[in-house]
Amino acid sequence: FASGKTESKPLNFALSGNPDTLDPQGTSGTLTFQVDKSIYDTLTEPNEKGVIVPALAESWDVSKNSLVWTFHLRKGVKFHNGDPLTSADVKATFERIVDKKTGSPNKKAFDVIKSIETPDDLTVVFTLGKPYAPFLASISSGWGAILPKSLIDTGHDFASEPVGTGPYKMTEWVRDSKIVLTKNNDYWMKGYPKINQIIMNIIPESSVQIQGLLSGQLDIVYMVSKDNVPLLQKSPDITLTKNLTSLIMVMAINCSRPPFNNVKVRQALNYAIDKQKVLDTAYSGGKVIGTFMDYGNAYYKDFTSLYPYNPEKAKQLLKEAGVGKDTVIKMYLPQNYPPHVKAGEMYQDMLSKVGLNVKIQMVDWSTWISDVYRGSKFDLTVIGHTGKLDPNGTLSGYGKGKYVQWYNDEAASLIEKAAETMGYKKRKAIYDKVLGIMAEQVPFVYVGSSYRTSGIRKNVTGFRMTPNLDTFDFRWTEFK
Amino acid sequence: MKLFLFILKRFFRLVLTILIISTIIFFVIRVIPGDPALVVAGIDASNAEIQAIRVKLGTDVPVAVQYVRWMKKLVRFDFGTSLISNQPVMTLIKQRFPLTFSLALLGIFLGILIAIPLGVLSAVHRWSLWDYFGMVYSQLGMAIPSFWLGIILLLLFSVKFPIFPLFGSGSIKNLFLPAIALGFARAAVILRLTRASMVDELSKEYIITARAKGLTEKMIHYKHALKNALIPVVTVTGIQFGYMLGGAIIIEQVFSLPGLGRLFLFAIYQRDFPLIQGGVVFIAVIFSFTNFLVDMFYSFLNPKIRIS
Amino acid sequence: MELTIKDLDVSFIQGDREAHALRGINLTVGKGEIHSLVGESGSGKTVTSTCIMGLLPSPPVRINKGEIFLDDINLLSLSEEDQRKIRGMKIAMVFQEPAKYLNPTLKIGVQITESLILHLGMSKTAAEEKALDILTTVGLGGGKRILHSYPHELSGGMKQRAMIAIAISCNPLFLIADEPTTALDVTLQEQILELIMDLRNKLSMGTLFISHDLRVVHDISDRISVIYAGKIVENSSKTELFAHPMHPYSRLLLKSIPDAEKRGTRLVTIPGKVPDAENIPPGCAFHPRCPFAEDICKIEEPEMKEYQEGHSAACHFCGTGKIQ
Amino acid sequence: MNKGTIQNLFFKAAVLFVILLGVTALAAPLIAPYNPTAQDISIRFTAPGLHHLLGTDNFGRDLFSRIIFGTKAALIVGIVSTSIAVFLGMIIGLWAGLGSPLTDSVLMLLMDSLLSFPTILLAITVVSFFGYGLVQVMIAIGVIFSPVFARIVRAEALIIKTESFVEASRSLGTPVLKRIFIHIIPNLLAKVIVQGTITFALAIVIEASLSYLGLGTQPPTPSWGLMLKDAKDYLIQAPWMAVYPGLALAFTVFSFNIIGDVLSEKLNPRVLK
Amino acid sequence: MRDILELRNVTKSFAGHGILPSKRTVYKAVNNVSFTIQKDTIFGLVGESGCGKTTLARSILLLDPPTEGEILYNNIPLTGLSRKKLLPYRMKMQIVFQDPHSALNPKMSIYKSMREGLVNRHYPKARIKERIEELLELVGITPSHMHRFPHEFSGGQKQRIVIARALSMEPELLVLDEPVSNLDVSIQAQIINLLLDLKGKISLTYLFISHDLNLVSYLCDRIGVMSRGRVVELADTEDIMSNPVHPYTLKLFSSSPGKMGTDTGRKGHPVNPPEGYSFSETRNTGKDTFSLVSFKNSHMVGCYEK
Ligand SMILES: Nc1ncnc2c1ncn2[C@@H]1O[C@H](COP(=O)(O)OP(=O)(O)OP(=O)(O)O)[C@@H](O)[C@H]1O
Ligand SMILES: Nc1ncnc2c1ncn2[C@@H]1O[C@H](COP(=O)(O)OP(=O)(O)OP(=O)(O)O)[C@@H](O)[C@H]1O
Ligand SMILES: [Mg+2]
Ligand SMILES: [Mg+2]
Repeated sequence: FASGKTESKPLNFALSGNPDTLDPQGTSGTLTFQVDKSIYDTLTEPNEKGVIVPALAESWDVSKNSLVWTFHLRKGVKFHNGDPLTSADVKATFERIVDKKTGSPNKKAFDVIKSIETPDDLTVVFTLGKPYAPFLASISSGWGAILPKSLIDTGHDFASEPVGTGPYKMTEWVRDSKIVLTKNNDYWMKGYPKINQIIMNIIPESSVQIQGLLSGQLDIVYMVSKDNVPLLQKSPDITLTKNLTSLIMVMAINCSRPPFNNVKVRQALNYAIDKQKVLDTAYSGGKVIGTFMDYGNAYYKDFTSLYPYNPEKAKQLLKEAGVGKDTVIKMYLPQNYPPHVKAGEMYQDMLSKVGLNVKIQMVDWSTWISDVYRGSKFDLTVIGHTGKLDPNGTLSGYGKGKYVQWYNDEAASLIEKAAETMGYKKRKAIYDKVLGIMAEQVPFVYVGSSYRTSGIRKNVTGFRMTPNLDTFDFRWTEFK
Repeated sequence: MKLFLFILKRFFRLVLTILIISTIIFFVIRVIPGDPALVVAGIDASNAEIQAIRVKLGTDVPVAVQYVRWMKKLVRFDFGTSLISNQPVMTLIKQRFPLTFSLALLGIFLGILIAIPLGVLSAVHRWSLWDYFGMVYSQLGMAIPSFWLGIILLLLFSVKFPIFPLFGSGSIKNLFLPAIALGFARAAVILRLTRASMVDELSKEYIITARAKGLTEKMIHYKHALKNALIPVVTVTGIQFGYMLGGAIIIEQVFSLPGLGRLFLFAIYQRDFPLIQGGVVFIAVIFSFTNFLVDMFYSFLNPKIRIS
Repeated sequence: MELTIKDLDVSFIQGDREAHALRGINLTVGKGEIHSLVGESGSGKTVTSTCIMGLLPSPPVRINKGEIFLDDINLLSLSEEDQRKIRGMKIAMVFQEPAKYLNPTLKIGVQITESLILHLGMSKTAAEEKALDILTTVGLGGGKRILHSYPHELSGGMKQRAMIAIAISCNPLFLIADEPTTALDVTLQEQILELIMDLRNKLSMGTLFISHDLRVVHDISDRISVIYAGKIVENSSKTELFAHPMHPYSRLLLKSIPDAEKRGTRLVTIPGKVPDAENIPPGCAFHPRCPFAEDICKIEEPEMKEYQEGHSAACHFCGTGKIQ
Repeated sequence: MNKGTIQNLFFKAAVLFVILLGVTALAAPLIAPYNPTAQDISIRFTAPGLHHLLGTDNFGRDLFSRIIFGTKAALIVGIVSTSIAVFLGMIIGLWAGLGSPLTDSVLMLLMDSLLSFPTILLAITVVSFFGYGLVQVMIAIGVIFSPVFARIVRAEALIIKTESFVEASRSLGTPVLKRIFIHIIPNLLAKVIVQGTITFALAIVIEASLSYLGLGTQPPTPSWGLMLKDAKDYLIQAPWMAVYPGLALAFTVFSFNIIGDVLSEKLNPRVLK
Repeated sequence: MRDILELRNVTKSFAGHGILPSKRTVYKAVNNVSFTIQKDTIFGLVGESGCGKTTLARSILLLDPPTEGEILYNNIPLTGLSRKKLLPYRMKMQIVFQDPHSALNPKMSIYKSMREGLVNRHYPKARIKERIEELLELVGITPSHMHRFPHEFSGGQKQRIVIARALSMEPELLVLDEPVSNLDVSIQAQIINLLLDLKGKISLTYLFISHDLNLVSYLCDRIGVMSRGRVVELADTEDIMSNPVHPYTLKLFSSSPGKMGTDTGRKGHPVNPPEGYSFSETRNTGKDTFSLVSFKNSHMVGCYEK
């Protein structure tokens, strides 16, 4: 390989699963967005640090009352099918996502749009029904991917044949095997992307991914479990990069069921768990958090000192609450997420050490969603919430029940108020309050935000992750 | 005419099987917890959005209506469209079948290739070195989890000695290791049955006749005894082959193969109703067909058994 | 070929039980001779023949002593492979219970042709032609139906004839026929007997013929041996034996033959029953049932003695005139 | 040494091993050196050695103790599920093989349907109808494996029913059920026993898959199947996590197989011992 | 005297082989057979090998029900009775199979095989063992061998065990399919004597199938001659012996081997069929014109209508 032209060599990438669909509007699956990120562009996008920067829109203005958003599109952008990008495409895209027939799971984020106008080919004007701070974040998220109007009109099957303006075109998709992305030569960032072809190999078995990376059959493995790190460290050909994810790992508590309707018991749980240990063992390490916000988020506030690891304190609280071995507590674990299962086993052990009788029950993902999450039929459960670009995405709905059945009017109204408030400082002040209430009332045991370790062959540079969206960005990637 | 009637009868039975199975499966998957709309929606969607997704998927109407819709399609050999990937179920199955079929065929072939001679040798030389070898092999075959064997095979033949690809699909080379991993475990089972059955047959008097004719031991074992011994072996092999045609989930996972097993597995996890239904009906057809072949084979193996 | 059995002694071992099935068999079948072995049911005829074929399963069988020679080949000391080459080719056997000794899942045709193909190197079609021929000679002329039948589709007699066809297919030099005609009607019996004599004439095939039907034995044999409880008690030419049986057992045997003339009368039987192979009485094994037995018979086992040229018997009182 | 004594030796060793397993299962708390569920993260992935005979797992739990405690579940699941499968399979197989062609068709259709029902789906169904638990998993596994037995039994019954000793028994006036018990079953038992020992092993492994779906033993309760499954992620750095439970399973299955083999040979009076 | 058994137009056909039913041909092993057996007599059935005797016997006992025709036992039609209703008749009719080996369960000791019928008859439990010993003794098998398995016995021994088992049922009708073919003459005589003795003591009817014409003529009251699935001659023993009519019977009787010096003079001479009939099918009318017609009183002969 050494003598050949590096550009013609494809980049072999390991993807852990097959995306269900590649339609960016019809799903909430992370895998879809991870692939679509290279095929589609959004009007604006978060950069590596989470700051929103121009993408298809070169610039944008917001009216004083925060209701009118005007975006100025980049010139000369072309879709993969040759259509030039115009404001009509943008309008059609956002109309599609709020259309009931699309059945988008994130429709509500765009429901605030009252109307979309296209004064000229390169200008789009959104008028909102009410002030809505998270709007820019919504537009920058995967759901905001811009689709060509001509194909929307003909009912094109975006689920299996995505067509966007992104740096790569999808040229082949063998489901459950590989997705081949080929360079879009007309991409609007001149000189990018660098690599001609990216093969996303769908490899569910992590040890195969690791071996592939070690033997050079794979160039990038984006999710390396902590247990495999020492192995990769030994190899001189591999660099390991560690990023903090925007995940909020929790053990959720059903606050309406006894004994957890007693806040003391919930606090006891928080004392009983050695969070750093769980992060290090079950997850790939991470930062402990003390409230319901991911560690890297601009709105994060530190409450970790509130409930340090203190089993004695936990025992004492439990004694006060009168909870002992005779209370059987059921912890439901989603079977398809091994890290959560492992964490669950650790929680079980830690809780039994403070005298709680916790029984583990595994369930499959569908059952988890419908029974545990939507049906709130659980005592304890373990899950990770993906952080959102905007805190409203993370917090909306809490205080009014949600799956943890936590009711707190003050928190609920503050969250609603914050969504309509503009300006970082003002919002931060409100959210600090909300996070404070949540930290104290503990509808969850907050564990932390985990790291993600990626393994990259030394001859590959410029691979970027967008942590807030948990997506990959290949635009700068190249072979040395 | 008789042949036609016979085929017609078989076909009728197949249709009946499909009808029964599709009805059972239809209601079962709607009674168990889990809702495809929730899977599509993820955990952040609101109730209104979920309802919209249900409308889109067609799961908002009463179950009876859904049932009639599905049956109407089924009689036209239309299995519907996957709720999750929006692809026709038939297309999805068709894409996966060649790989799964070749894998199953190769796997069962390897399994038989190992098991039958070893089983015969074990039976002939009971409690001898061959037999111990056979025993140890079959214990390993049954106790070694296939993921373990798979990964070891990959480490050996794709990493240490890179003869076979580590992942990917499309060429026959990709099938070799998984077929070995599959065949290894199957062979263990077939071997045990072959041995037991052969021991039984070898104790019968017609073997003495065969010896009296001066036939070689090989002929006696393979031509005379084995044919008689094969019935339980064929039964179990047939069932295993059927299972393999429905996909081998763990093997597909370890070897990153896009087979039917993973397709159906995710369909179940995601409650992709049409795909589950289609998958189950598909497997039912496969089982009806392999068991039909097995039944035919019975009457070849033992002429006293007649298919009515 | 000449077959000589010398002092063959065989037991069945089942745990701590030992059934003494053969207690020193001495027998010679000359070249081209048809030698009949008659005797009571359970006296060891089948065991003798199976032993000649080298097909007694061991365990449970133990060959205590003895030798079997086919011309000058010591059959018992041959290697398994050499025995195999002799079996079917030089020496063949018709088994007594065809239903049990035919492979239930192979067509009769296959069962006949396989040894033709193996031993004579015939092609499949040639072998099938030959098989049809052989079947016709044993009276199964029914065209290809028999060739393509499975054993369970044939009647008892048909199976028996198929068994004979298998045995004679390779023109063996020595034939052991264990009750080959029991299930056959008289016409066929005649045909089979003629066939055996034919083969004897053509190939000078020696035959050890086992039958209960004394009429058949009378028709076919050159010589006859009478076996009782695992031991030969009388050996003579056919005419001699039927005319002047010496051993008391032989005499009683000949008297038991049923006949239309005897209609309405009770048939003559030998009182008592065959001794149990696990429990052979001491002395002469026949003494508990012998009308002439005296004290010596209970103690001393009589030797085979030649009383006339080619006629020997094992009885203390042979030639004494005591036995009438 | 002749074959008989070797066979006997093996048989005795196998029986002894199974008895040992039984004792281990009952007396696990007395034998096991450690608490099988107590985690100690600081000593995770300890290689087999003096303190931890068979090493520790990813939570620092003592593997030896876990294997000992897992014996009970393994034996119960193996024996009970196999018994259920044999029982169901026998009834259906005999009924199909001996009944009218119509019954045969209907029952085999049923079995084909059962075969086409994916295991995982069956597990989820069982859970949703009958709840979570070990009993349910054993029934589920029994049901899953019953078609194999049904088919084996049916195939053999089809042959045996044509034998004349069955006809003889009919003319002796033996009632159908009794005839089945004394003539048909003994003649097909050998094959059922062998398939039974195979199923025993598979049941233990399948239990692990079903545990992951919520049926059967739930963590942290030790179960051989689950231990094997957990070991998957650590094959390279802690191979002992897979090796020892695997060996425990292999030896158990081995013993049952030998017992099965010897029994089925003993059932056949013609097989020369 | 009463008829214990009546056969009316019994036909049994077999399908040929071939995996697909379409390839199977039909073979009539028993073809339109009718006759009666009177109570307390011995009916002999002779005929060439493969002519359908065993098949007929199995049909009579409904072990393999006839394809067509009726079987009446004591004037009660058995064909079409339910399994349960048939059971008592079954136990009154016993069969000794031609092939004794397959008639014994290889996995059962002969004691257990013998016990089966007795238990079914509700024979007093305490006496069962004794009775089995008695029966074995009767047929000349050492009773102490009763815990052995079938394969440990010689052919003749098995045959006797099967006879003993059939006798244990104390049947009214006993079908004996070549029951003594594997026995030496002395034991054969013993068994025959036993059968005759039993008949003298209790009411018993035998259907005796054999190739041994000497034995048949010694034993039987009436004889049926079968050929190619049909009964071709049916007469009292004396009649048929002195005056065989059908060409096949003639052939059969004249070829009896083993005259052993004494020719019993059984050679018959060709006889003409009754008026209007012929022994061979003269023209193919496509209709089955075969029937048994009276030759002289109860002497029936099978011929074709001209
Ligand atoms: N496998 C065996 N185990 C124990 N004893 C056996 C076995 N086979 C045969 N015998 C015994 O050996 C003796 C001789 O048997 P054999 O078969 O030679 O008799 P036979 O003379 O052929 O009698 P028949 O005329 O009835 O066939 C019998 O007493 C029989 O019970
Ligand atoms: N199951 C079957 N399938 C096909 N044909 C059969 C079957 N059973 C018997 N036959 C045929 O029916 C005919 C009569 O057979 P059967 O056994 O009744 O003769 P048999 O008179 O008892 O002869 P034998 O005296 O030789 O025992 C034979 O030609 C035989 O091939
Ligand atoms: Mg014999
Ligand atoms: Mg017959």
